[in-house]
Order: sequence, then C-alpha cells, then structure tokens
Amino acid sequence: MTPATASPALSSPSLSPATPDKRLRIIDRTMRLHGYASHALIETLHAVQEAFGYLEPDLMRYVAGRLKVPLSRVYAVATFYHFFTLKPPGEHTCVLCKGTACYISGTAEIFRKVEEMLGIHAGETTADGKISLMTARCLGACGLAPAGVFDGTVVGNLTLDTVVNKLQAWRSHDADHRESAGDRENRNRCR
Amino acid sequence: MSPPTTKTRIATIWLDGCSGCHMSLLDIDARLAAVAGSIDLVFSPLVDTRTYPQNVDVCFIEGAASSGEDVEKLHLIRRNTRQVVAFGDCAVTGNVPGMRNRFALREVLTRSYLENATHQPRIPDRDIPHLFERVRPVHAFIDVEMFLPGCPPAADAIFEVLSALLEGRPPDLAGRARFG
Amino acid sequence: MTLTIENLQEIAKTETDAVESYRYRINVCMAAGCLSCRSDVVKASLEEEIRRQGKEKACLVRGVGCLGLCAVGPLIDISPLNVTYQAVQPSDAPEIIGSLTGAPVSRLLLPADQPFFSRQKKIVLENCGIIEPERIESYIAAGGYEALYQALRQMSPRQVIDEVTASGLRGRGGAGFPTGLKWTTVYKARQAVKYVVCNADEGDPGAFMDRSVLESDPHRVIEGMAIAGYAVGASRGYIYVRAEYPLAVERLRRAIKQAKRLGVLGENIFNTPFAFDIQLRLGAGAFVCGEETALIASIEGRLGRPRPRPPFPAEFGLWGCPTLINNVETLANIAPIVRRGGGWFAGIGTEKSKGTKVFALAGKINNTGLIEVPMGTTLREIVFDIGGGIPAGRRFKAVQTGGPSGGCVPEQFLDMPVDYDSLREVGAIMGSGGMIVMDDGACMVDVAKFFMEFCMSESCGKCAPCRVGTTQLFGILERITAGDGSIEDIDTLKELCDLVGATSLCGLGQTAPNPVKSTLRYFENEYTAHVRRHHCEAGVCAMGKAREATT
Amino acid sequence: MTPTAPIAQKPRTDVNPVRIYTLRIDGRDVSGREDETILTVARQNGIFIPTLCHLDGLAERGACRLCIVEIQGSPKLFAACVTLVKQDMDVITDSARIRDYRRKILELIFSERNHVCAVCVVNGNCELQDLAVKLGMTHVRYDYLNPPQSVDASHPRFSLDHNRCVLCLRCIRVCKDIEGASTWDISGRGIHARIISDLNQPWGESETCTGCGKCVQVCPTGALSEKGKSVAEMTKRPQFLPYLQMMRKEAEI
Repeated sequence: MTPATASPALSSPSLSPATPDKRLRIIDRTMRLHGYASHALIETLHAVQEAFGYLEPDLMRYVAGRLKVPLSRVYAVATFYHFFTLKPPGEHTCVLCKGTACYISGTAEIFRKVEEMLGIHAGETTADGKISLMTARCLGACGLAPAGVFDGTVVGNLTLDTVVNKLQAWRSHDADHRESAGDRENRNRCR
Repeated sequence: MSPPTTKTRIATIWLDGCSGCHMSLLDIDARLAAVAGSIDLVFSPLVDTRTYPQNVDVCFIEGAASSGEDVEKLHLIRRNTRQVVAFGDCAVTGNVPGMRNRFALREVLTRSYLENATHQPRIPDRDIPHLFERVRPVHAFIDVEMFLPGCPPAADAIFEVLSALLEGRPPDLAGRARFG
Repeated sequence: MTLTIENLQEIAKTETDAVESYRYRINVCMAAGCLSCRSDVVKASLEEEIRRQGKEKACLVRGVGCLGLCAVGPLIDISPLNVTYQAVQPSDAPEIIGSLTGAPVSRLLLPADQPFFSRQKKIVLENCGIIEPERIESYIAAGGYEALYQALRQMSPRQVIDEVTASGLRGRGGAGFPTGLKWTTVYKARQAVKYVVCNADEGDPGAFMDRSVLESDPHRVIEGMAIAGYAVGASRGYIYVRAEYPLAVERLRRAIKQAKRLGVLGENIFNTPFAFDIQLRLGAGAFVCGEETALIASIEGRLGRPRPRPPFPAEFGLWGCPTLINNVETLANIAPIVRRGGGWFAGIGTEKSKGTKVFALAGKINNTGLIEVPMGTTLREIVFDIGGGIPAGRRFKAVQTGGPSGGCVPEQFLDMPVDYDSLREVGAIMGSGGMIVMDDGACMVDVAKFFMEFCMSESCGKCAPCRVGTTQLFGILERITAGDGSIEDIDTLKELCDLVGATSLCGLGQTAPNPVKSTLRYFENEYTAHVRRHHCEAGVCAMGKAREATT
Repeated sequence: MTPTAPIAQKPRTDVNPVRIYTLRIDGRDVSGREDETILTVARQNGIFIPTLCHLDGLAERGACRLCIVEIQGSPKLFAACVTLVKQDMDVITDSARIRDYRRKILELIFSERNHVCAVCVVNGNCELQDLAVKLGMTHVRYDYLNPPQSVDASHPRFSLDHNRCVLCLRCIRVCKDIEGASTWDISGRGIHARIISDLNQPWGESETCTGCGKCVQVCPTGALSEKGKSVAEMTKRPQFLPYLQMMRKEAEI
C-alpha cells in the first residue's frame, strides 16, 4: 500500500520522483488543480482515500508537505470528518444507514445482530480482513428504509435475513475471488 | 432539638476513604474542647458505638460509596439524620477511590489481588460486601445538605462548618475550602 | 463565442423537436432511490426490448430525475400516454413495450388519480422526473437559463433583489431567514470580492430533498447561484455537497462542465460583463458543517468548527469576504421567481411563509417519497391524503420535523397548517423538510435518545455545554431506556436541556435539546412510565436490567 | 488586569476614525473602543467575569462559555470575550441566572475528564480549581464520565495528562500563533476530541516541537506540566504572552 517514496521530509516537498504508483499521481493532480493551496486539504484527502481506500500516515505526511499544512492539522482534519478513515477497509464493505427513517424502521435491531454475527463494532473490520462494517448518518434513501450500501450498491427495504445472507455470501466466498478494480473504485466512492 | 439532650447529636462515618478527613477533624485541636460541651458524638470511628442511632442532628460522611454496604449505610444515615455533610473530596467527588472508575472492576481486582499478589493470589469473594463497578460520591445516592471539599478539608474549614451548624447559620467557607 | 438568447431558444427548439419526434417517450427514474432498485437495468432492458421489437424510431427512453414516489420504485412514466408504472422489473420490458399501442399493463399501473400526485404543487420540483438531469439541453428545453438571461440583460442587481424580497422567500435550510434580506446585506457590503455558497450538505437524518433536486435538476441550482452572484456582486461560487451523495456529486460535476462549455458560466455571460464560476467542494461527514461558519471553515480546508457570530458571513465569510450562503432548495426557487415575478410567488402559501415547501416523507407512512406542497397545507393532508396514511393499520402517533434540531408534533396538531411559525409554536421547526412519521410502535423516549446520540456524535467539541451536555443528556436517556432511570433524571434532563440550549456556541448546540424538549412536552407520561414502572408501552426499550447501585 | 495600551497606528483616512463608545456594565458607566470586547472593558474597570479558554495575548475562541453575560433587551446570552462593545449597551455580568449557568457549565467540565485535584501536579495552582471556588461550585451533580484517558510522558522535559485537559485549546493557539510551530492540534470531535501532537505521535517523538514550553505555561490545568517539579513549584507563567505580542508589534513598526 505504502508508496516507495514514503515519508518525504516536510521541508522538501519536491521529494516525489516519478513513482510507478498511478494512485499517487491522482493525488498530485488534485493538489496541482488547486495550486497546492492549503485550503485544498480536504479535497486532497478525499483523493487519497479514493485512491488508497484510507488515509495512510505516510500519505498524510506527504500531503502535509506538499500543501504546507502542519502535520497536526492534517491529522485533525482527517479525524474530525467521519467520512475519512485511517484504517484500511476490508475486502467487502457493509454500510448500514442509521438515519431517522431507517432507525424507526428497525435498523438498530439489524445492526445489533450484524455486530454480533461478525464480532465487530461499527468502523471495524473482521480479523480476516473480509468485511468492514460501517454506519452512515443518512444515505438520503429514506423512502427505502431501512437502507444500506453493500460494496457500493445501495440496497433498500433491508431485512435481517437479506443482510445476513449477503454477509454470509461474502464470508463463504472462496479466497481466489478477486474483485475487479472497478468494484473497488465503486466501493470507495460510495463509502 | 431532640428531647433526651439539648446537645447537638453528631455522627461521623468513614466509607471508602483514607481516614485523612477524620485526622483533619482532630487537627481542630484545642478549639474542639471549646465546642465539646455543646455536642454529643453519638456515632463515629472515634467512639465505641456499633449501631447508627436514631435522631442524629448532623452526620459527617467521609469517603465515597463503593459497595452495597456503603449504600445501605447511607440510606440508614439519611433516614436517621437531619443534616448530612459530605465530608472531604472522596465523599464529594469520589476522588482517589474513584480513580478506579476508568478501569473495569475486574481489571482492578486482577491487578491488585492476582498480578501484584506476593502470597496466595486470589480475588476475595466470600463474606465481603459487593463492590460496585463504579465508585460514586455520596450525593449520587442520598440528599446531602452540605458539601465540604478538600483532601482533606482544612481543620479551619471543618471548624467553621461545625460552629456554623451549632449556631444555626450558613457556614462561610470562602477562602477556607477547595477541592484537593 | 458568447451565448445569446437566440442560441438558447434554438437549443430548446432542437431538443423539443428531437424529443417530440418520437411517438412514445418513456421516462425512467434514475435518481438514487429508484437506482437502488436497479432502475438502470430496467432502462437498459427497455432499450434492448425496443431494439428487439424494432421500435427505435417510435420510442425514446430517457433517464430522468426523481418521480417522487420512492416507495414503489423503480418508476417509469410514459408520455403522451400519461401512464405511470410502479415497481417495474427488467423482465417487464417486453410487456410494457408491447402494450404501448394497446391497453396499459394493468398489474404495474399506478392509479392516475393518486392524491399523491394531484395534491402537490411543484415549483422546485417542476422539472424533476421530466427532464434529463445529465443533459443541459433538456433543462434549456424546459425554459432553463432564461431567468439568468432575463436577470443579466433586463434587470439591475437591485431589481433582482427586489423581486426576491417581494417573493417573501425564506431560507429553506431550516431557520427561515428572509432570503431577500440576506441578499441585500451581501449586496451592500463594499468589498470587491464576494462569494456565493450553496449549502448542499444535507445532514439531517431523514431528509433527502436536496439530494433529489441535485440528482434530478442540477442546472436549476447552478442557475439560481449565477443569478444570486449577479445580484450580490459575486463572481465565484462554491457548492458544498455531501460526499455521501456520489450520484449528486457526479451530476453536479457534469452540469457545471456543461454550463461552462455552453457559456452560462464563465466570462461575459450572455454578452454582459458578468462573470461567474462555480467550484464543487465535498463535505466529509460532519453535520455541524451545515452551520454557516463551520461550512466556511470546511471550504477553506479547515476543521468544521463554528465560530461566534457576529461577524456574520454576509460581512465576513469565505476568506474574510462577504459571502452569501443559501441552501439548495432556496436557490432552486430563484429562477422561477425571476421568471414569473416575486408577486406570483408571494401569492402562494401563507401570510408569513410564502411559496411551496418540499418535504421528504419517510418512516411509517405508505407513500414514502418526495412531495412539494404550498406552505400552509395541513399535516393531516400531508400525512393522510398525500402520504396515504399509516401502513398496517397502526395508529398515527407523531411526526418528527426538522431533524435533530426539530421536534415531534403529536396527533392533536394534525390540522395545523405547516409553516415556519406554526411549527415553531408547537416546539418543532420547519428544518430542511424531513418528515418522519411515527406510529404507535415508536417509543418517544427512544426517539429522543436517537436524536441525542446524533447530536452528541456530531457535536464538534468546541464549546463545553454542547460537548459535555449532549453526552450527559444521552447518558441519562440511555439509563431511562434501560429501565434504570429515576424520577430525578427527568428533572436533570429538563435542566440540562435549558442549559445546553441557552449557553451553547452555535445553532447545533442551541437546538440539540429540542427533540428531548418536545417529547417531554407531549409525551412526558412515557418518560415517567419508563422510570416509575419500568415500562415501555411501545415495547421498544429493553427494560429490566437491575440498577446495580441501588442494591 | 492591565489595560491594553493603545498601539501606535499609521493614521488612516479611508475609514472613519476609531470610535469610542459609552456603555453600562453592571450599572456602571464605562467607555470602550469599538474593537474592544465586553471582557476587556469589564476587566479594565475591575469587574470580574470568569474565563477559562480566554488568555490575554491569545486569539479568542468563545468556547468555554463561562464568560456569558446578559445584554439588556436580548433574551440571548453573549460570550463576553468575543462580543464587541456597542454604544449604550447595558451589560449584566452577574445575575442569578448567569451564576447558575456558569456553575453548571463548570460542573460539566469537571464531569468530563478525571479531575482528581488531590493527586494532580498543579493542585493549588490550577485555574479550574480556582474557578470552582470562585463560582461556588461545591460538587458536581452530573455523572462523572470517567473516560479512560492516557498520560504522555515521552517528552524529556514535559508531560501531557489527558485526564486533566479541559480542551481550552490554549496550547494549540500559542503553538500556532506565537511559537509558529503548530505542533498541537485536536483529533476527533465532540466528547472524543483530544489534543494531539503532529500525526498523533508521542510528544517526545514530535518532529515539529521546539521544546519552547509555551504550551505548558499557558495550560490552565495540570494537563501540561514540567517534569521534575514538585506540586508546590508547579506555577504557570502565562504573563509572557502580552509582552511577546507587544514586542512583536513594536518590531513591526
């Protein structure tokens, strides 16, 4: 995950030679687009997360150096906004909506059962790295409550059974299953 | 005042604390003698009474509430006492006994009775009061008329409270009492 | 090349002719709701079926925005037959295409006289479900960007503001501040650089109006912003949109690109000196960023923590410049107001709340979805006529409006006209327009706990009353719903509500106690039942865990 | 408090000259410059308003809410540290309502972390402790939250005890605005907000900390302290701040 050019010193923002990692170029492009202005921090962190799936410390360091933003502020912004995650996501991501309409329609119960089943809490990934469980404040799909997002696809009118089946399918999936780049991209976008 | 005596019936009790507040009480020294004539110490670790009497005018409670036994005592005190004083930081805030609250009770017991034990490691479980998961101040369980913070409260402050109670006026603790 | 009105009209004509050259136009809802029911697959299979039956010349399939009735998606609408189908599956395609010339497919038919559709009045949503959100031509064919032309070429900034003021439009983001007044303040500021910001960080859980507007009619918002920019003297705008709305983000990006290419954004718009450019900024999951000063901080790439006001953003906003902040729905009202005049708009609604309001109906109601009704429509009409009432024969209990800053309106106020002031009177607020209907299966203490949990985790942590107060409030509510509460807890609740409301720094903290306050006001008996009898009437709260401490 | 001396400025002709307003604070007639806050003017006149996040020489935040005051004619409360004086303003800094709110806010702050004065390094030299006395807070009626907070003693000269932090953010402000190092910031939000250095590294491993100790001197509680000092010696010296600021302005002219 970590780019080979990790940890460029704060003082030398030029310390990013052409790296083979395409993802790093996406981040560079975002910063360039905003003229390396410090106010592009949030936009850049979005780009980092979209490219890498999470905010890796060395990348935060890299962004801090390029945008001339204190390290502490990068960390502050990365943890203030709940959209950002500092932990690598699992192979699959299950987001359950905890908006009002979904709550009224019983997501709390589904959520409890899912936590129990996976043995993890919201924001965590199962030990085998298979499934990440997240909550969303509101997906804006209240008409379809309870709703959730499974690997980037919004699914409405959830029941405990549909969720459990979906998770079971992910779990039992053979290890040789490799998700396509498109899947990953899609997933990151919707998380 | 209650019929049997015109003296003010005072009790003190020591729950989860270090007895430092009681030491501070004794630090009032000679001035204690001055008020001795008007008080009757009816229950206290300092005197030899087994049961908490009825009709107590004032009770000084030192220490936090950490166990079922503590709370039973508190309710008994409340029933039989006109004015309850939370006496010292442990009673007022939970203070040092409350520092275990940020750990699970199990962790605390394991640490003290198993990991750090040099002889027969065992968590005691027989014939002892039920320990609460969290230590709480006195006012979390019963109404309290007066709070006297300090670890321990200064002898001056204690004396002021005592004399104010005897004189039936509100105590003036300005500059005399604070947490810690 | 500069765009002229003739160009605009030509684009509109070409588009209309192109669409009308087809005998049948099949509109498939491609907003997030129906998309999650695979309406994209439905669209593809319809196209496939048309090809198979060789009807390419007669049938046009278009992906349009939200048709409103999300409960029964995917929805498709066929004109000029005036037929709407619900819950369409890809496998229905042959039957639907086959029936175009004959009788409609009755098993999919949505009754045409549904009050859901007939009782609404659409201004903000007038194009939703009618135009293709991904094509600017489609918006122009519906009269799009004419208002911008009119404003730039025929009106002075002052006149534009006068129309907005005359319309009586009030901010649709929640507080209901008069829009004209806000515009005037920014207009009067002397600085050369000013900004217009569109607040599309729809954070209320249970509200999805803005998302639908952005997904269904993004150009309307862009046009509103450009007009606002002209009126107040700003040449740059930002749209601050939730990253959780990927589809809205994508459509906005596309729309901005199209608008720039066509010349309705950029330099010398419609051959005038006016220049306007819009950039997108993604929110990152912080409800507090709906607060103006926090939103500004976030656009500046900083932590979204509110600062004390004054100075207000209208004087000292983005990068210290005067900044106009309006929410999506407010801006979506601008083009129609300019086109048809403030007087027309002021003729709709009630005395103090003009125009229409979009509501997102959700919760225990049959017709979940998006509606737009004139201000002053009663709750009963909204819930029982348009919304179709409560499902499964349950009883109506309350409707929650205004999200975490709002309150619960109980049954006795069902005949109250819905407007800013009457809602406030009963302890709720208009908010952004989320309406969550609750039946007798909802426990009001649990609902209050839900909102307090929301406020606690969305508190930015800057000021002590909100940071610690919401945590304490939540702790008490948790205790009560676990059956461990005491009667004193209810007093402490009231006391903390007062404290947090009176002393918090920003609107989030000041309104955080509202859900508790309003449920206490109308449903205190439920609280007392929880603490005295350890009983939850709705059966939601799992009571009975013995309170450890009381032994 | 010492009144801030007016700083010599270049004469400006493009705006109105600076205005001086007369107003009333607690019934006393006072005057203040248009850019002065209620707090500044009150303190110039010896009127006490409690503060916690405010510190002379640092940018205002208006966050602790202890300095709330009433202004006649408005039902709202105003933070004195960020509210500018206005002509004919009638300010009340001390009423039953305000006293009650201030005490409750202080109780909330005490309930938030683990403030155990008896075992604290600044016992006796603590602004929070003093405030409890001044505001007559005898006990905390809310539940203690007792969060599991940690102590960072990795720095050779200083230590950070999150148990005592009140999130006044003075350390962050002094480090950013005065020292210019921006070592400190705040991670997370709401009740989970916490002071961090750099990328949430141990303080001793911070790459940006200059070790100047300004943060320690401005910290109102025992959250930041010097190692190797006894409790009695643990006094803070934030007075350097107005001096530093004055000297810097002097240097600019």
